[in-house]
Amino acid sequence: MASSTVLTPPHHYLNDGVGIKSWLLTRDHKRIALLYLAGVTFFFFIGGAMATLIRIELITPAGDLVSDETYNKLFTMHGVMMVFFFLIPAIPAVLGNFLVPIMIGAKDLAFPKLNLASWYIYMLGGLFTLYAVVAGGLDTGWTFYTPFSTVASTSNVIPAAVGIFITGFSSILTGLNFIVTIHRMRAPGMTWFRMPLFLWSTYATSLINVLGTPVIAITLLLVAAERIFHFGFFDPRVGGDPVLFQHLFWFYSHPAVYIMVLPAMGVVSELVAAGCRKPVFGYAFVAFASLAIAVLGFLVWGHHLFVAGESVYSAMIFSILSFLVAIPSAVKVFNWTATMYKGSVSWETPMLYAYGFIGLFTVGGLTGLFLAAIGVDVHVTDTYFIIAHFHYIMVGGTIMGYLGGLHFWWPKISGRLYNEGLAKIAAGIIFIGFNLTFFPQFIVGYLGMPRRYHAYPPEFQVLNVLSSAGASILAVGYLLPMIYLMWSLRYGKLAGSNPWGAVGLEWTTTSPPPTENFVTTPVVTWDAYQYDAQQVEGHVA
Amino acid sequence: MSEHIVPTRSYYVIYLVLMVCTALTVWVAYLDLGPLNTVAALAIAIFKAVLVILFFMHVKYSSRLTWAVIAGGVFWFLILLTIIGDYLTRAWQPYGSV
Amino acid sequence: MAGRVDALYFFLIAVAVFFGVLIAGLIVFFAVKYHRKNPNAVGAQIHGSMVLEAGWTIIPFMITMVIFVWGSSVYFAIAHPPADTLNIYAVGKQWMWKFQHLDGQREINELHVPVGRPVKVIATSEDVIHDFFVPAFRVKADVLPGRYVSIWFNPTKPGRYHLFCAEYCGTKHSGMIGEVIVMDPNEYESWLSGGPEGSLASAGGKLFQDLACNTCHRADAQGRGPMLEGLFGKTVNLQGGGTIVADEAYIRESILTPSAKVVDGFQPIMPTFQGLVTEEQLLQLIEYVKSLRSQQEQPTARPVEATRPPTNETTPVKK
Amino acid sequence: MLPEAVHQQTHSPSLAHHFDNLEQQREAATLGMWAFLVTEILFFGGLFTVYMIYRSMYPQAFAAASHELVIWAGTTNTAVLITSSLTMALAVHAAQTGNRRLLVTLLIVTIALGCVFLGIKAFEYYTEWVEHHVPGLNYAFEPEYYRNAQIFFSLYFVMTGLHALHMIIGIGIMLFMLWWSIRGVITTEYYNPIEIAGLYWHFVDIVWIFLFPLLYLIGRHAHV
Repeated sequence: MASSTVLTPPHHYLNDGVGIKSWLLTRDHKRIALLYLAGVTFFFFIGGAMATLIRIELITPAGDLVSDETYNKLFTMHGVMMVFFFLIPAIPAVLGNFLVPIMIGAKDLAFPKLNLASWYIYMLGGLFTLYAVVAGGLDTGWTFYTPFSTVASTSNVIPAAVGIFITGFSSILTGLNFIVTIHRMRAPGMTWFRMPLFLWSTYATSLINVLGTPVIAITLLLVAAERIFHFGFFDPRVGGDPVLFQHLFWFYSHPAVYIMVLPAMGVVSELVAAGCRKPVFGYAFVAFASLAIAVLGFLVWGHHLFVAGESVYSAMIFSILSFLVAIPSAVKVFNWTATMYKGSVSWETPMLYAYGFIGLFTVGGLTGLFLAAIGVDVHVTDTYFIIAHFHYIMVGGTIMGYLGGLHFWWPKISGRLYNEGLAKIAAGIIFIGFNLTFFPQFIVGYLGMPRRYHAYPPEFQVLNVLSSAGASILAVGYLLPMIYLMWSLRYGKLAGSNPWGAVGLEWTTTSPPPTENFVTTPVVTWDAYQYDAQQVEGHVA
Repeated sequence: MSEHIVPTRSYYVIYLVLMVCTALTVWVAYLDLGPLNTVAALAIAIFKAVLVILFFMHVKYSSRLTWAVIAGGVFWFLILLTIIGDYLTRAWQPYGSV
Repeated sequence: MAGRVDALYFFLIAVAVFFGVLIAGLIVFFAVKYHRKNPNAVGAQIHGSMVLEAGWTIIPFMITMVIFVWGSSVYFAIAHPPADTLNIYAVGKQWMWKFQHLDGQREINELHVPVGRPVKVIATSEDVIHDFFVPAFRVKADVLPGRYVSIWFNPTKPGRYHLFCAEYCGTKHSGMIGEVIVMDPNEYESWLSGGPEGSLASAGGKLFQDLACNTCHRADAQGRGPMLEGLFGKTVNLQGGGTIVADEAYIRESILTPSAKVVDGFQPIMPTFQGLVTEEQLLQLIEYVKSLRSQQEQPTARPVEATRPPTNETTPVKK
Repeated sequence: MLPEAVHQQTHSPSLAHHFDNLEQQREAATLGMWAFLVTEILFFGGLFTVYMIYRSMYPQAFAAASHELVIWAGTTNTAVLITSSLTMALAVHAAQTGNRRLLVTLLIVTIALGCVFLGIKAFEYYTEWVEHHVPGLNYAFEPEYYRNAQIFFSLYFVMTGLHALHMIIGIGIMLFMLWWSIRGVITTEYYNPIEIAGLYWHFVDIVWIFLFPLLYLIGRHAHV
């Protein structure tokens, strides 16, 4: 850590303009990143509160805390909030917004006004969806399956669908902004293969955003049209096929899983490189694995339909493609692990999250093999096994990556250091709480407990109590960073431009960076992650 | 700016071709060609779209990146169309259709 | 079948434990062994290894292909019921399961089946999508409105087993549960005989008269509609070319949307019965049409009865 | 920090502060528009997929329903849109060559043609309403295809409705371009806005090029 005195730079993006207007009308990607940080944190805690209620309800087999109707609304809104308003935007819109221009040596994203508009669109969509909650809730599940969502449900399907539709544009525009920025705004000498791996994964994510999001938009529009005008698209009464809705829904929503986890993979590549002070093992393989996941991820949506009524032959094709998408993910895990070999391995907080990510993502990925094997999937799909699996990817993967990234770049974002001891404790609590919450769900799922059950047979109680206990630990783990990160803003030690002794353009500028990121446009003459002793010493001092 | 400026004459030629194709597609629709009706309609539509893209939208003179972006969009649309594979193979098994 | 699913499941657990322990072990080992002691230390500048990359691409690929072939073969067994199943009709609705046995018994949220004989449940839904899930048999299939799905299993041990709805279907989704009661064949026979008079087919036959279907569909082939005797399982020539096998789905469609696939040589004059018959009555009519087969010819070969999902056979799971 | 001021002095007023030069700015904007059009391909692509699947399921119902549409209106609209694409392409040319008067005229013609298209479309919607072809709201059809023809008409209204919405947005953009052209923002050095607005306009034309045969022309030859 910094030993000599460090000073805050006199001019930086945080003090370039004061007052609420300078924030709400900003076009600075770094300030917009902080606006997103506020937004996603808000929606995360709303979604988290709902999860808490769900877990408390499930402590006893009988449905006694809330009514069945309320319970259904709770898990629906938990899913909607977490997926569309936290997991999808979290890393790209917060860390991506902050880092993409800095990492390529640009002054801003290609379309700063569009970037600000994206945040407003995101918030507008979020408010629409919140309105759906306040006005009585939504009970379709986040998957909106027809004909339940179009014919049977009496809840606020339309406001929620409109909210998600609107937010979709935010994803599209952010993705488009990143793609154009990475293509057109790189600093002199910053070739594609000199880019940090975070940018490769952000680029791959943006491709999915641009290519997939319009499909969910049109699908939700059809659902809304079917509900409002009684048009027929998926309604069996006019010859429609409800399974077609599922095809279209998962055509986006499966790749959306990669929208959530690819950026986290990018973050982990950065954390591992800086934490080991070593180039990421097999840079090109990790980079192309991101693109491979983005492309293959679009070919596997049908594995959500193995028992839903798709043809046997379709199921087989989707099964084999699903196994293929496991390969680039495995390649990444092996490469990260190999990067640690003969590294200078740090035990600082961001690195703890990276270890956590690799371990939990591995479990999530391996249990994915169970689901790709159709014979086993038939039994475990729609049970708690699925719940456990995707929480290992979403929470164990994405949130670990997000928190790791937030801790890693926090000194850059805020210019301050947080309390390392507390941060380590929080990381440990999250890891333990997470595993206690979700591991029992694998077992209870294999024993046959279906998902989305308000009440359940008593023999599943022990495992559910364990899971709820874990959730309470996890909740403490999530509250802690909120507290010490806020605290650091005022009382934290000054960070200096490179507290970790890491390489990368973002560590060459001041903390916090100036409004246009660099005083002079950097010229890049080196590959990513080139560590040598002098350089690091220079940085640390 | 280094943009290629297309002479207006080529716009008029393309316009004429597009209008003729429109007439052609309507005329063909009234002939009974069996399944070829759909093929003809789509072939003419694709031809017209390609003309618009290449000339009106200047893609003929654009960078490889633009070509790649368009190819990507079309390719992903084709992936989307493969949803029909499920419907075609359902017919191979009883209980497959409504 | 439960045995086959579990065997693959435990193989997968072995694979998962192996790789999980490998990765976790390496991380812990490297983190301890290469822990940064000097704050200015940097790691060795290793960039990669083609051999390793190829290895950890190809080996996982081969393992996943093994799992794919294994998983698909299990699935194929799940999807193909044997020829001599005991057929039971099911209708799911918000929020209950209704069963009709061929002998005429009807039950709600309880399904009695004999031990040691493959059972095939042919199911549809009246409203939204439900899902027929019996964990003990490792079977699960979405039950869709407007469509028939079949699920088969082979109970091997008497007992009571959970039946769940596994596709979210609204407010009382978690209350849409029941029991599959597997009985000794003798007990099952006596349970069956306790039921009402008249088989499912005879109920369908009565309905056939009540709806006046018999005025057009006459057994002497002189009616305005096609003769139904011996129809089930046959290939039918359609107006405007094309053929279709007369299975449950076709009969259902012909009752609800008669004009969709008209038999060659007949006029599309039949009115629709959409809204006039319930899903359960449709099943009775189908069973009646099926029963007409035996009067003309003995069933030699049943139509191919590939189905959607699941399984057979029980591992005794406690209840 | 005065980067804005510095830029204002040393660069073209059309250059945003975070770009190095106009060429980079132009390339970024064009790429951005193309990427956006890709999302539009997939947006309409979802509809075309639904259309294809149901048409393959119910070919006769689709043919019968398609026969009810007003073919002369559809054909005229196709011609109108293609003509507007021509005037749009010529407008870009006028902008490139700095002929402001011609640019303004061509933009006005393009907007007018867009309005003609929407007018004819509105007339068609009125006709469909009168003839009870609106599923869910005002619907009647020959009993043979009563159920499945609803899917065709539902798709017809959503597809043409979203297309018309894109036309309205396009007209809005063109009005904006018109204003910029009159004010002299558009120059031979900075005509990129016209160019990318044109890309959007042509794209909407292309969507119609596919909608027309798929909606209006199926089963024209052999309606029972």
